[in-house]
Amino acid sequence: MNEPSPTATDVQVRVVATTEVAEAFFQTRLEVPDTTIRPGQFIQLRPRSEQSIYPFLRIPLSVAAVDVQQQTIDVLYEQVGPKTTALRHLAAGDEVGFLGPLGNHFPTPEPGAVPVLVGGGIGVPPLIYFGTSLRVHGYEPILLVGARSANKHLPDRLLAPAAADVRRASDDGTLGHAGFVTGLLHSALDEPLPSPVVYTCGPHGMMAAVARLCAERDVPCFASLEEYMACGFGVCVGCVVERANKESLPSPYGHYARVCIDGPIFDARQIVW
Amino acid sequence: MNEPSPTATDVQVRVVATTEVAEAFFQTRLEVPDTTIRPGQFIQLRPRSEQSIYPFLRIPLSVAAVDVQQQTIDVLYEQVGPKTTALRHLAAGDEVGFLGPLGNHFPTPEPGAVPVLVGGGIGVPPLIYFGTSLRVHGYEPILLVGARSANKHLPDRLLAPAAADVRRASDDGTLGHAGFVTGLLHSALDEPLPSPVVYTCGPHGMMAAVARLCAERDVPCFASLEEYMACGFGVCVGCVVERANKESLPSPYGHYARVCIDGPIFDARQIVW
Amino acid sequence: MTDLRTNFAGIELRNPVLLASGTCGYGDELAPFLDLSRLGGIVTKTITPEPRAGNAPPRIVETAAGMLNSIGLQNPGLKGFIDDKWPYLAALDTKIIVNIAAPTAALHAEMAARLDDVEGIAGIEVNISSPNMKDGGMLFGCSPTASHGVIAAVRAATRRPVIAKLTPNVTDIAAIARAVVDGGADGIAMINTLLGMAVDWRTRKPILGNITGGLSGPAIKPVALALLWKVHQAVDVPIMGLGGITSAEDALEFLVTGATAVQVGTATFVEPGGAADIVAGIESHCAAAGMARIGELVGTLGV
Amino acid sequence: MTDLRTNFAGIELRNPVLLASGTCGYGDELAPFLDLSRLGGIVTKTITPEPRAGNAPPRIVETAAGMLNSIGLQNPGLKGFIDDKWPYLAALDTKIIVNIAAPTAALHAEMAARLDDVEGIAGIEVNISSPNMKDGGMLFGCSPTASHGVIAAVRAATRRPVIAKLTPNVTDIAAIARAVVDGGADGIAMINTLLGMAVDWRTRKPILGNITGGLSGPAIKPVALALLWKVHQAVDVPIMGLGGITSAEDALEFLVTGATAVQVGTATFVEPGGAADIVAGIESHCAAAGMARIGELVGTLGV
Ligand SMILES: Cc1cc2nc3c(=O)[nH]c(=O)nc-3n(C[C@H](O)[C@H](O)[C@H](O)COP(=O)(O)OP(=O)(O)OC[C@H]3O[C@@H](n4cnc5c(N)ncnc54)[C@H](O)[C@@H]3O)c2cc1C
Ligand SMILES: Cc1cc2nc3c(=O)[nH]c(=O)nc-3n(C[C@H](O)[C@H](O)[C@H](O)COP(=O)(O)OP(=O)(O)OC[C@H]3O[C@@H](n4cnc5c(N)ncnc54)[C@H](O)[C@@H]3O)c2cc1C
Ligand SMILES: Cc1cc2nc3c(=O)[nH]c(=O)nc-3n(C[C@H](O)[C@H](O)[C@H](O)COP(=O)(O)O)c2cc1C
Ligand SMILES: Cc1cc2nc3c(=O)[nH]c(=O)nc-3n(C[C@H](O)[C@H](O)[C@H](O)COP(=O)(O)O)c2cc1C
Ligand code: FES
Ligand code: FES
Repeated sequence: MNEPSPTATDVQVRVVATTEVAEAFFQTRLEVPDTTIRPGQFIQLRPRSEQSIYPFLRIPLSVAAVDVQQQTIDVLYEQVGPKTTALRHLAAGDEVGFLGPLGNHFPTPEPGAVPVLVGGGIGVPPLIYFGTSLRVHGYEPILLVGARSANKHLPDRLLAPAAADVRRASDDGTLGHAGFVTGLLHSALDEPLPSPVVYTCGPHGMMAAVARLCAERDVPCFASLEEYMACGFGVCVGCVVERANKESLPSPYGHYARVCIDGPIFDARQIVW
Repeated sequence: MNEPSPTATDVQVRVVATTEVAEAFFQTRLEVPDTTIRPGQFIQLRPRSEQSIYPFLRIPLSVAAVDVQQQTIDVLYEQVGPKTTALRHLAAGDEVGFLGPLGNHFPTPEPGAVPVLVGGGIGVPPLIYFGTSLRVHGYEPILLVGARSANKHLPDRLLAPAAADVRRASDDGTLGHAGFVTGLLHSALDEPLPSPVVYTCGPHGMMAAVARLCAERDVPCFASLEEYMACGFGVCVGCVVERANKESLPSPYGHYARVCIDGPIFDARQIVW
Repeated sequence: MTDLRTNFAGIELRNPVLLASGTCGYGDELAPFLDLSRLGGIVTKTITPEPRAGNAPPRIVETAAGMLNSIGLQNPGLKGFIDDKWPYLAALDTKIIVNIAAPTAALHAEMAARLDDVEGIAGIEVNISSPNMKDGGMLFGCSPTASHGVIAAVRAATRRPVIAKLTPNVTDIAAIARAVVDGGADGIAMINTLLGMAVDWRTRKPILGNITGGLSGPAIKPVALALLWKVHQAVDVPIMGLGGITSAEDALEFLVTGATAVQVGTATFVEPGGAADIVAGIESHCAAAGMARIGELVGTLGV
Repeated sequence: MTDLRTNFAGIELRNPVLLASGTCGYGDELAPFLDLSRLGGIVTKTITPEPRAGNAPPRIVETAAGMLNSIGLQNPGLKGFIDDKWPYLAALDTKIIVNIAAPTAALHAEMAARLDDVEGIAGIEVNISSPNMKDGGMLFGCSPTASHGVIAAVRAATRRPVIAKLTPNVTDIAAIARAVVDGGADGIAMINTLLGMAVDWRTRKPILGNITGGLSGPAIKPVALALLWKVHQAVDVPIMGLGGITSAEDALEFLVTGATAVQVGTATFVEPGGAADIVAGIESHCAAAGMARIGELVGTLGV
């Protein structure tokens, strides 16, 4: 986990294709000049022409898959507002501004440990890339996925590369475990797993519950946070999270860490939930 | 000329196709529910999705052709900024907001009169529709067209329906008369035309020169004005032109007329150039 | 079904959505596109004691997510309004609020008194805030004392609810709000446009004939909400919120932040029928959220 | 080729394009994306006498053609700046203007005096205008007297050019401008952000942790130009214009309207290398227009 992150660049890339993979959930494949991106890193896209200033800010998205042969990456996103709408409407061959890769990456677990990936909603994409990469390195991750209902769940074919063992929960009980994904985590941690390490990404409340559960069980937990971002590369200090153990810091200047550059992945015990 | 203008409606229409007809000059064909539009009227398009608020205002465009059989209309426009860029990028089948038809229309000349249509740049489109319609009613209009240079001139096939007699000028001399279109008008008015009536649309300076020339020769002149517009249907009082003969008005309230609803076509003697 | 009826300073509104002054004229141009009886009401374009020609064109230019205008209050004057515009308005099945401006407090009062004789007007909105009204030098709305003076004069001259329309171009809008309430305002409308300007660097000229103009549209919504929040905390009279509203969600944000009703302005130029869609959207959002009355939402912002 | 060199209040700039305070940090995060030596200079993120934690998140939200921020001046404090940030900045081949803010005039002066010992600083920009600086209660920048006091104190404490950064959230910005010039300001930077707010009507909560924040980006460009025009007519010191600049054309509009130099702010978040493109665009536009020196354009607006 201690290799340096690849250097970010600001380039124009091309859309290969966009497909709807679940209700209002889209997958866009981009042709990129450099696929050196580590699991957990994200990119900032600008889905508009040079002439237009709208949508104004870029859209931060996690990288969900990388194809080194084809020189493509995939992003998976829910259409929720102007930026995701603009991205989704780009045609094959259209250009999109691409800034990245940005942020730190998921720390690799100790050899032999069992990675438990806990994702909810739009937090699932980075775990797909991470799980895929872990398996290449010989780990056998378990992937727990929560969504509001069956039609919001990503299809098996997208999750399969990330884990042989995929378990699903839906809030409304239409698929898998009825209830929150934390229910699945509860059961998983009850199993006799050799040194489990939890990695989570999803809605704040979900991750907070995951972090609490891990703290209770004394299981290491790494969370990939989301915050509103302006720049994505550390300069605006807008995307902050409050650090735990502020007493140990040399000055109040350090009370808040930037999610985009100090994260997005944090040891769950080091931040205030 | 005294039939009432058709009633405007606010509808969504579909793009049939967009083609580049001269350098940075585009023709977009729209499928419309109602083709009852009189020559000289214009429409307000909103080339964006419901989710987006940008470009914010609509774009006023003259109607350049109407096909009653196919239920389509054509607009012809130069790509100059965000709105024309957005319009040009719409794909076949895309929806666009359509408000119209708006404004008054060109007055029909007396029987036997020779309509002289004088257009420059983006002012040519309404004259194409007008010329086409005049010919249907038995007139033989002369069409004088000015543009910066040859590559900015609309192709013959677009102008041909409007007049058998098309004469061109270009500022840089690359096509037709070298110089302004007013030079062509000068020559035309020197010819022994039976009761010529001038109709003009184009840059303000060009129309002012045309109006001056017509006043000198005592030739009737009707100008289709352009002003920045917000609403296009008379409610904002933003698109005004100063009236001549203000002394005769009952109150200063009437000093300015609205181009969108009191025009866009004015008798050239009734406004301040 | 949520009951959208709203009492604003004694004016019974069918729903809390009105059209803003200067963006709906005197009703007639909009009628082909919008059934005005679906709205809470309309606020007329500002009228002044005498007819005004307005400013030299260009008067309009688009800006990022907004527009500038320098109409300059072109209007038929008080008499022209009563004679030529009122008969059409009087026949509409919606509340009509008449917006007035004048060069002095006394002339404001005279206008209000004269309008008191006109049956059917629901209320008077006093435009102490138009950047296009230069007759009085500095705007009344920029000074608490001047604002107080104008509103007190109008209050004394009319039996109708008096609504003061505030400008955002001030250091302390809460002070202006307190001054107008002190002067007897029954309600507040806010905000008028922000001072703005557009320039063509090639010709080295301002785009508007009047050099500067008023900025409106989505661009100013964050400013309108922040100032609404300030004024909501400062005074107890009801507030009409406006500034950049283009959707039902926008309108709901203003209601939550403290507006009892909202006005739709610039958005009408782009979607002439949009205000009715906003009414429908408010109704369906509130019904989905299980609200019995729209009033349950007003001023509920939790901070 | 147009000569872009610009003297701003005694500071020799390679060209009239700088990065605005708070949008370029202390230079290091931007370096991978932007060759800072291509710019006229950079203005550091505001530093305060003591380190500050800043405001609770969320601190950022996008709005129509703009954004709100409530960073709250998170910064390492004067000592932290000098020890940890200055060495990197000092090595850059561009002019560094240090932006300061403090709770009192005296503390401003102390900061300026301490910075006088640091070699290589090109100038001091005094942020009397951040809506995020609440220590002083009402902002200094909202009162001519308080503005005058702060600037006079800084002027007396430093040998460097002093630039006063003004807030747009005032009734009469020309009065503030005259006050700071009277206090000894060698230049003015304007505008800081507009007060703004965003609300989530479903949760009935403000989106920013700090409730309100500062509005920036293209949405505010018309306001920035109008206020620049006012101040340009009111005072004789050079002005750095900013607010919503995203392109060379935008920058040229500010120069024509009266700015001697410009600052690029929020745009850098979207296009980290954008300021260098703006320099290139200014150069090519001016060369095409046949200008020998960029100064020929400044303040040439014909009205
Ligand atoms: C590091 C990072 C990685 C991300 N990865 C993904 C991903 O892989 N797939 C995906 O679908 N989304 C992801 N997101 C979230 C995504 O960026 C937002 O959904 C998107 O910006 C919304 O833009 P919009 O204009 O479509 O909607 P907006 O109108 O901007 O927002 C729609 C709704 O989403 C909320 N929202 C927007 N941005 C954020 C944010 N940054 N944090 C929290 N809430 C927000 C808003 O409050 C609003 O309710 C990621 C965010 C971050 C910071
Ligand atoms: C009644 C009417 C009919 C029109 N018909 C046509 C037509 O048939 N074909 C066509 O190409 N254009 C026509 N126009 C002009 C067209 O509306 C503008 O070119 C368009 O709105 C520009 O939008 P934009 O966002 O692409 O560019 P913007 O960035 O808005 O403008 C680009 C340039 O055009 C100028 N401009 C924009 N709008 C106007 C205006 N209304 N009047 C004068 N100058 C303006 C601006 O100053 C700027 O220099 C018409 C305008 C009116 C009022
Ligand atoms: C073209 C135009 C004309 C206006 N005229 C008036 C007016 O006559 N009187 C007035 O009080 N406000 C006037 N306004 C201000 C609006 O009523 C409103 O306060 C402002 O535009 C902000 O709201 P919006 O962003 O929804 O447009 C006008 C606004 C525009 C855009
Ligand atoms: C995230 C952010 C942080 C800012 N921090 C500061 C600051 O520390 N000091 C300051 O004087 N201005 C600060 N500003 C204001 C900018 O310098 C600038 O005045 C304003 O954003 C308008 O310019 P723009 O529209 O180009 O961004 C900040 C702006 C933003 C968006
Ligand atoms: S988004 Fe700007 S610092 Fe993180
Ligand atoms: S554009 Fe609104 S009145 Fe003409």
